[in-house]
Amino acid sequence: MKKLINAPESAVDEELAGMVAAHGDLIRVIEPNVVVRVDAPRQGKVGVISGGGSGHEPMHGGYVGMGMLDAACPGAVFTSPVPDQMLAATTAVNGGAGVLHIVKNYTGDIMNFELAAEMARAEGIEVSSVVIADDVAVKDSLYTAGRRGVGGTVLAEKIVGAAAEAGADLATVTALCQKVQDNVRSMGMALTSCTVPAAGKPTFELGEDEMEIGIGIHGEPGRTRMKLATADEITEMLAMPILDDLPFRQGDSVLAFVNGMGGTPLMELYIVFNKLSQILKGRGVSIGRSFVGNWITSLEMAGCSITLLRLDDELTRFWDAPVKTPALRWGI
Amino acid sequence: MKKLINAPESAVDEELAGMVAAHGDLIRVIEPNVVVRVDAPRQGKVGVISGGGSGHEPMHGGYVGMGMLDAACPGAVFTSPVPDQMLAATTAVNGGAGVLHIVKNYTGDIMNFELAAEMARAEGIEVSSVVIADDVAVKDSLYTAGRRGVGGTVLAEKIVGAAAEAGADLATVTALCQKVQDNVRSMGMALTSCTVPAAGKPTFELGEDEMEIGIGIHGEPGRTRMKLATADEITEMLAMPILDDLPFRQGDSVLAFVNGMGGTPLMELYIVFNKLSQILKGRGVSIGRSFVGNWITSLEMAGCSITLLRLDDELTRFWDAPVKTPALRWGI
Amino acid sequence: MSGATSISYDDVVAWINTFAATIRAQKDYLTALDSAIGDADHGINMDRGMQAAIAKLPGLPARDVGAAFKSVGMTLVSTVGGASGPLYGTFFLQFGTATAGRESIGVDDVNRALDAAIAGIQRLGKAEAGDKTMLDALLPARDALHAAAESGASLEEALARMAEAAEQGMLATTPLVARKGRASYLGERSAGHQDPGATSSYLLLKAAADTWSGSASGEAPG
Amino acid sequence: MSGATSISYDDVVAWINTFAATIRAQKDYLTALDSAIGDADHGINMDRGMQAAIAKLPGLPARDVGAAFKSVGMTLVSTVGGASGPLYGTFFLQFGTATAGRESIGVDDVNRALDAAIAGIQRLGKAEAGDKTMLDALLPARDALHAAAESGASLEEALARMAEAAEQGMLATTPLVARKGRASYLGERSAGHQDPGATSSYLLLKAAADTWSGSASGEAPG
Ligand SMILES: Nc1ncnc2c1ncn2[C@@H]1O[C@H](COP(=O)(O)OP(=O)(O)O)[C@@H](O)[C@H]1O
Ligand SMILES: Nc1ncnc2c1ncn2[C@@H]1O[C@H](COP(=O)(O)OP(=O)(O)O)[C@@H](O)[C@H]1O
Ligand SMILES: [Mg+2]
Ligand SMILES: [Mg+2]
Ligand SMILES: [Mg+2]
Ligand SMILES: [Mg+2]
Repeated sequence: MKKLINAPESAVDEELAGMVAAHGDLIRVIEPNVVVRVDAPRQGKVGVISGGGSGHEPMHGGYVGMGMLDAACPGAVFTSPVPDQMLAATTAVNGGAGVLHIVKNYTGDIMNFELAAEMARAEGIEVSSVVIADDVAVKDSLYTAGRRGVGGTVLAEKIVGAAAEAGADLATVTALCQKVQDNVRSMGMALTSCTVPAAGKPTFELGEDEMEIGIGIHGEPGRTRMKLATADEITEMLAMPILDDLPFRQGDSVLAFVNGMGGTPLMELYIVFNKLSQILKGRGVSIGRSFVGNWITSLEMAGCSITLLRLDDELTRFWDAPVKTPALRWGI
Repeated sequence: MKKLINAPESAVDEELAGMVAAHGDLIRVIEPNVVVRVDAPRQGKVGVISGGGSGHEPMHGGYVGMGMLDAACPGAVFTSPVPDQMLAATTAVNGGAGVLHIVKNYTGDIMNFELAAEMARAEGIEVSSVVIADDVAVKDSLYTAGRRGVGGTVLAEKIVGAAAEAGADLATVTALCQKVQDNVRSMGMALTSCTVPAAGKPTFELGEDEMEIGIGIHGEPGRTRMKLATADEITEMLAMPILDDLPFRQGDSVLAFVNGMGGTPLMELYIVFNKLSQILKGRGVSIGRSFVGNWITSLEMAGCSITLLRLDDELTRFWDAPVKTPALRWGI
Repeated sequence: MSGATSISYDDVVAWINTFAATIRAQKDYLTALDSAIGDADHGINMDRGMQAAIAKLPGLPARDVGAAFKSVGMTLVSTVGGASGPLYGTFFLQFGTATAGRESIGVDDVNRALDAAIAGIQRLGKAEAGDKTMLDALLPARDALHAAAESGASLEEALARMAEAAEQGMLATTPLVARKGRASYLGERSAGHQDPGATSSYLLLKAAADTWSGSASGEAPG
Repeated sequence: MSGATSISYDDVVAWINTFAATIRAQKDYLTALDSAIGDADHGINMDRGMQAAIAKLPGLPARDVGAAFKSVGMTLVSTVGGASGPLYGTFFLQFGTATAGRESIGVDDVNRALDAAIAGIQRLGKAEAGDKTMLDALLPARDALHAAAESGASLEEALARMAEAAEQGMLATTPLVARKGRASYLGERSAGHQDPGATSSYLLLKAAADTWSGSASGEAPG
């Protein structure tokens, strides 16, 4: 294992210390490992928090700041945080208008956030939760833990954060988050595995001519392993199930998000975007907004995911609204 | 070789097509492979262009736009672009106030930009050039091609682009670029090699317990190969030669830039930043501005570089000025 | 503990300590199992939690079995995260509720506590037998313990049968296609791998059987 | 071409074509050499340029040796990039200037053209003998050609000695520590590897010797 770390046990703590050293104007870190917006709580503003395992950076800590998250709870690498973190986050950002939990649909995340929400309610804080479950690679939700929350989470955090910043109340913010969830679909693939620092070796092994289609963001293997294909073929394999699922229709305008899993050069993401734009054109779907980069990652995994969000004026307006976080910043 | 490409020959072209599909509001691409700001040329504004091999994305194409570059010339992967590109770029962005070429100090880049500058002058365009050579890993410039241009280039492009946007004339913009060069130092290291698409195999091989110290950004091996060390030790190895070289002194304020080589998770960059901030504190150097991310890369190489720029009010102001490019955006 | 019918506070502490030591020893193995069908962290998660849990035991004020279990449960919830944190946390919290205020417990208490613990896990995780989870070790173990208790087996014998059933249940997860947890994303590909959580659950019950056999009431082994 | 003293337009075209074919055949080898002390693109760069260069030759209007060389030089400058683009571009542009308007050339012309080409490379790249660059093949080759011409050797013999000297020069780059180009960053570590540019320069001159021996004036070989 080759990593720029000192020890697996201290990696997340040192990462957070580094984030504060770099972005102390935007964030602070409180016990037990919660990244909080520097000016939280803001009276009368709905708090928006999220969290999940570490290793997906810049998600979530990189999205804490004006116009996006009020706090993020980073767990151990690929491990859902614990309820104490979500409770501390909820308490820290509660400005009296309630707190929204944006939860990715994983067994661990769901259970830990549920426990935290119960505790927060017991303390008199109004809490609502929206579960993001946008990964179309997971089928038959009857026989699975249900669709995973992947790329759509980043979009939800941005859009919902903007609404909360604009003063929307908890019910409105919650409904907006659900609207994002209802209109977003994703799918991902891997060219290589990643290595969890504490595990010390790659989570799975892939042959030099193999790839995994339908992976999540935790280095878990996908549904199918197949021979390596071209970027165009891979883009088709990811885009088609997404387009058919909602389904996206002729005339729709979408936010097209091509995401790198951490170890994929931007060059390759733009090659995928190029093909994706052709596929969308062929379907009569227009690209209203674009988003390309390593925004929700699996450590150093090579691979990509595609996320499409069906836009309307409201979603577009909140996507465009100013944001100022360590990772995402515009308009201010 | 595992890459999200269709063919090595078409990778750069398809990348550029993807960039236009994603960021058509900011950039366009003209023949022969030049990324141009969508509203260039702007009458009376000094044009700022740069260029170099592809594979360092988001540099340079991702930095074309308001407040940064007017055009960028992407060469083949790790290969300096050709004079025709720089000439086309120079012509496309010339608004009558002259054009600055920001050149990284590599034999190829220097010669190709020189040829292009001669051709542009022959066409009556005023051209000045500044060579960025900030890599302290290259010693004894008498016996080498001189220091490489690395991380300092990104900072120069941002700062100089802001000055040009603000209406500074060619002499001022050129002097400012030289000022950045005079006050910036960098050094990098690699945990893994990268693979040039057309070559198909890693440029060098590193053992599971080895690293290269003093690498450039072209997958070229470094000066020393040594046993893998901790993030703290590596940060010391990179920071000390930088600090001693200028030298940076007690009381200095710096822009601290921790850069990933493309395949390094943000988590690790923040761990490096954490240690760097401690080292700077120990030297009495304060961090005026921070910059962390994969901003000048070597394809999917794992590793990092540290760049320190000594700040004054002028440099800080231009660093903070609004910028709107595919990769870097704030203030607008 | 041939003939012993009661489990003391020290026995309980010994169980927890033995389980923590087992997890430490099997950390890489559990993580490797989780690599195959999950995200390669189960051993790491459980080890982090159990180390934190045993660190707190010496500081507990009273020799209250229920309080010890509750401390373990709360510590697991607060330090493990992932799916196993709330689930194992619940296991011990329910064990604690079922044994609150007791200085020692007998086989009937273990029976009731295990019932409550499993019910808690099912309330939270909504999994059933055959879903390829820790329940596939816990459910048959509970049934075996019930049956042994009804048939009048000794505590030692009952615990041995419980552990044996847990082991069988764990092994039987291998051919299953997962329907809950992270492994379910793999669909058919999850078959052919033993479930990590069922494995740690077997280790948990095996640690109980091992610790409580041969230890006379009030005597912690090793 | 025993006895032949002149090189025709077709001979020149044949040289360019042979060189392009050699580069294609040696592309991976040249790139591998560049992996060791550079950035793994020399073969790729040269092949891209030479393929573009030969594609233009059939379309040239007149049978002007100088124009053919200039076309190659301009194409290399416009398509290769990196260090080798301007350097090889200059080589051929200077060759073209030295032979402008000629329908055929002799050994003296080659001598003068080579002088000019090398001077151009040195003006641009500022390297000297022993810096571990293409010049370490070109400089001894030029000297050998001069000496052969002065000693009255036949064209065939002179070219053979030139290629032989280029090969020796190329081989002699291996122990050198690079002082110019990308390899210089490696310091002492650049020793022990043959220079890619010196290798392609040897191949260039070897292609001339091979093409122009055995070809009678006006007859393209192969
Ligand atoms: N819904 C559930 N009910 C019971 N046990 C479950 C459930 N989901 C997962 N598990 C158990 O949790 C184990 C995985 O634990 P762990 O790897 O620590 O958590 P995570 O999956 O969050 O990484 C699985 O092997 C399985 O036995
Ligand atoms: N200053 C120079 N003068 C002459 N030849 C040089 C000089 N610098 C580099 N070279 C030659 O160029 C070769 C490398 O070419 P190439 O790999 O195509 O370019 P780059 O180094 O830009 O990737 C070297 O092997 C060397 O022979
Ligand atoms: Mg996990
Ligand atoms: Mg090159
Ligand atoms: Mg797991
Ligand atoms: Mg090269």
